[in-house]
Amino acid sequence: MTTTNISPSRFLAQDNVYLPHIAVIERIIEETPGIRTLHFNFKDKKLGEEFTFKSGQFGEYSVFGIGEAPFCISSSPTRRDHLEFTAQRVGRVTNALHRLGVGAEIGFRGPYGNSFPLGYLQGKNLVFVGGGIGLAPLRSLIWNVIDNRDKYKNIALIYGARSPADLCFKYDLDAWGKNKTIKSVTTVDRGDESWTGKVGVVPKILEEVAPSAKNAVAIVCGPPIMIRFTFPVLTKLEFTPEQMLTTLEKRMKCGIGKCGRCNIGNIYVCRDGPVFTYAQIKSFVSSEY
Amino acid sequence: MKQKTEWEPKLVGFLCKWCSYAGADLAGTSRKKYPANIRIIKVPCSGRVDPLFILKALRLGFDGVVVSGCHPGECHYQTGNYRARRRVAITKRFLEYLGVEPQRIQASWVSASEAGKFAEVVTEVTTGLKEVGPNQLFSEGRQEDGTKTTERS
Amino acid sequence: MEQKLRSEVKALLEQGKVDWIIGFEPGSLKFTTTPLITKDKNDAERLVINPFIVNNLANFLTEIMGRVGIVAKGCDSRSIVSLIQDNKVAREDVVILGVPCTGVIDLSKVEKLMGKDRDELNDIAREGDKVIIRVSGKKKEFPSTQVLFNHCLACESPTPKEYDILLGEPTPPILAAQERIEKLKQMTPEQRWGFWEKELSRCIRCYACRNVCPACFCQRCFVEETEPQWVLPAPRWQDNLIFQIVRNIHVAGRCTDCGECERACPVNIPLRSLTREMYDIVGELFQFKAGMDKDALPLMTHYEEKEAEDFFR
Amino acid sequence: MTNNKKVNKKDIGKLLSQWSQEFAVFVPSIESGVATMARWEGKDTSFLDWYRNTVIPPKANFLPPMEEMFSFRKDREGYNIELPPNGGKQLIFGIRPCDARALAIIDANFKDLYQDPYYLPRRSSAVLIGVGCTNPYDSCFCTSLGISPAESADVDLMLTDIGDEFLVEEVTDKGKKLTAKTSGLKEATKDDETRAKEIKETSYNKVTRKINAEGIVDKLLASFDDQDYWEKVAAKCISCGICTLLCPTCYCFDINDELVRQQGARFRSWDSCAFPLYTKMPMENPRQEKWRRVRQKVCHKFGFFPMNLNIIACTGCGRCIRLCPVNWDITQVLESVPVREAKPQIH
Repeated sequence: MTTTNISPSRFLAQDNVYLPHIAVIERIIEETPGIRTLHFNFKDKKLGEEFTFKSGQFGEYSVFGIGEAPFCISSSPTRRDHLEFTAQRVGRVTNALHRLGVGAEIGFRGPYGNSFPLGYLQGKNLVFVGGGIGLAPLRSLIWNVIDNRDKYKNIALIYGARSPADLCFKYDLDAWGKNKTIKSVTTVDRGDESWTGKVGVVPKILEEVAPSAKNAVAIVCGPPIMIRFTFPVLTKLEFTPEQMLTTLEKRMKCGIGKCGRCNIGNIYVCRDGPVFTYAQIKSFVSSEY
Repeated sequence: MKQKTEWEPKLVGFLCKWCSYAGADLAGTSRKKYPANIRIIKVPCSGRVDPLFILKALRLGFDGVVVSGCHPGECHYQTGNYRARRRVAITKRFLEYLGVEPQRIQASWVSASEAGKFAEVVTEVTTGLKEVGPNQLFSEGRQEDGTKTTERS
Repeated sequence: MEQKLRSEVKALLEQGKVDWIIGFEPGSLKFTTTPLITKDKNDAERLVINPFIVNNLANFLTEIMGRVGIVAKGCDSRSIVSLIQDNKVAREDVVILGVPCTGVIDLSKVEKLMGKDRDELNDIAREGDKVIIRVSGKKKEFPSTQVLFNHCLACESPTPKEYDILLGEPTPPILAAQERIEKLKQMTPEQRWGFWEKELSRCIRCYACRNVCPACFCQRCFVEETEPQWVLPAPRWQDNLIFQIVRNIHVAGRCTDCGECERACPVNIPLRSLTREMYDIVGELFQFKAGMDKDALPLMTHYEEKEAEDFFR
Repeated sequence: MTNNKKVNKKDIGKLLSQWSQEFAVFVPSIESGVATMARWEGKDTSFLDWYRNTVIPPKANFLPPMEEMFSFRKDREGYNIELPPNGGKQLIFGIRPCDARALAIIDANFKDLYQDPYYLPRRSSAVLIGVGCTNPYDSCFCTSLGISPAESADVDLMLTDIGDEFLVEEVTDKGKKLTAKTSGLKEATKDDETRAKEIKETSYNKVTRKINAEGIVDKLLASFDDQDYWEKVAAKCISCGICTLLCPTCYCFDINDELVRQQGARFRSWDSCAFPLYTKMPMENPRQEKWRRVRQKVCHKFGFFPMNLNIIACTGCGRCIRLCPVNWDITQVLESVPVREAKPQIH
């Protein structure tokens, strides 16, 4: 199994790979006080129709005059009336993104990187493990899977955030909760008066839910600390390193393996990732991860 | 220099909210006349003014910078203005050494009741800046003889 | 001096009086030394003192945990004192091995005088106030003032004022004139600004000047701030110049004029013409000399009621 | 008769003048005390006497310290993006074999998977004229990396100092085309070639600093997790960017925007893995500690880069040793890598 099915992004209307396409913000959803999802479409309609991407891929988004930052495309390629990405307010570019309103123009380059290996996932039981904003890349895949439901076996989702207010994509969680073909568990580290769901950190709840490793793949995405505690739990549940997938986050500028900063071992996360198996991650250079 | 008559200097003022800012406010409400060339940034204390602010203002093309705080002994935080004084002193001297005209940086003590003094300071600085001309320190296009031709908008 | 240093260092490590030693060992190129940072008492034998001990080792103090024995020339000891003033280093955590300094040889001056690169010379030796250079069988003599670093010529305290062990007899200062700064001061303001514009346009923003500087110890430098972004983190002369100006203002009262910034600069920017002027301004306005008195309050946290007010309105 | 040409040293100026008609000609120059490849002013060829190598590597001609990627302007219709004008064709005269190889190494990065639209056109339109290095520095170790100081396959024409003349070898078709339209070249004799061969050998032997590049990839990977070793190696490093920014093979860059009154530009500029900010993310930084950054620098050049592109990203030019403020010496570091059983190589 390999996830590094990389080939250059073909969505390059210009010869210059660094030139962004102009995109227009169409809708903004405030997920939590510091996280928002932006819906956008390309300004050039024809370009928008030509655009293709896969779940797990990312783009470089520009706020002109402020800079560029990478975010995964958080919508599913099966739902293409617009594209979505989700940004947490943590730095210069994301602060600027949080100041934008509907109608604002941003730049987009991409899609970049590899993607979730759909071929490998088909016919398997899928266990999604997400934390906080880490649901964004999973969500693209989850909708993708739901829209091709018959190709996959059982689906489980264990998603958590620090508090009920920090849960992202509540509208999706609602929809998946009602979907009889998915087992969806939502948890928070600390609840409040109105919270009736589970309380506990994601790895702990994962251990409780204890999905079977048989013919299964776990797809994990969340803050680094959650990922580090989740892999041992999965191992305990007898998932092999090849059965665990995650997306890595590194600082990126160019998005195409040139500028150097997302290098770990002999891979560039932007170009060869961001989706890796735990087996791959362990093999890079362990102390770098 | 024919532009001189048309050109109005732009300056930025970092004013302590406990004194000079109120002084500027009073100058406005009491209709004291002073040139409309100053953009005011309220700071919690003149001690908040990092010399970096002064450089950034000059980099953005402002022609002059005013730093104004409470009179010695009257700082709301006891010592902020004394510290500001040391900072502005070395900044001004150092920038002069580098070739920045001294008129571009002015420090003053203006209390909340000194609307008149605030107006005077702004007037004086504006007059001084009109003498030295626009700030072209950071603009491109230096001639062989060291003078600059490009005008900053 | 070297023998005394080695035995003192060995003793310090053996007796557990220090955890670390920072000193100089021979470098990998001709006429160079390199910092030696070690815990191993056997490394004492590698320590050297010669006219090429260029680095200001005080720079390493802030990143080493534990008690440190440090080899310090006059300028280095002032930087250490300055760090003590700023509470960056505790006096009791450092054992200062003071080197009475007669000046350090500036190889770029030697190269200019000889018209040859350093690796083409056979020998450079200091003999009293002369420097003797041997190349292809020939011997040339220069007064040491022609080949020492400019900052050594201006050094006020070549012998450390603050030390625990002094490794030799005190040496007198040389105190030669600051020609470069005088020349700059004779220019018009416009010419001066033009001078710095030209010089800083070569800057590649390697930050060696900042990183060799013991006085530059901020956790995060203002040039690296992104909210707001004060300067563009790219080598454009305007931003380079603001970086240098503000860096100098930020280290005012801590800069001891050790000249490391200028020495480290790979593109030959005369940075000491900035640091020295700031040093002089601070001296003139506040009668303050960095790193001279460990009990003095840091310049910028302190004030006198009446001072430096002539330009205030 | 031979295939090679030669030119009298006195006539180099004439050649450069001819080439200036078609190219922007760059030669080694000293600007404010710093040796760099600068525009030839049209007279002086004295650099032939003093020049050993430049401080600023010739990569700066193709990957400048800072360049505008594009500018943008906002009007009522929205943002408009504009590319900067293309630069002219460059001719670099006097490039050393180490630096020419370094460009080939950077090419590999900028060609890999995606084509870099700024660097590559500059490279493909440029002509490189190498001049053999007959007086290498004591910091040079090019011969350990398969480079000979006076021979190069990475230039278009290669010149060798044979006394009053240079032997001119046509290395590429581009070089051949250039000599074909250049007047003032003479046919070289067998004697000239013999002389050049001797010079090349002597020059080769003048490089005394050595590293053992054999098996270095495995050696580094095996010691990758040896924190004690890397901490020791990194102890005196001050995390400045000299060794990387002025490395002829380092290509890492940063991208930044600037906006003033609705108009702005995106710039790219040299960046360095020595800087903590290089990898800093809002919440964490994988290479906050100095030893991790030093390890990255060494392992990227001598491990990861060759794993991907089959060539060590170092040409032994010695700049990093010569210019380092603390004399951090890569050759000593590579010598001291502990010998361990290699971990299985992974891809």
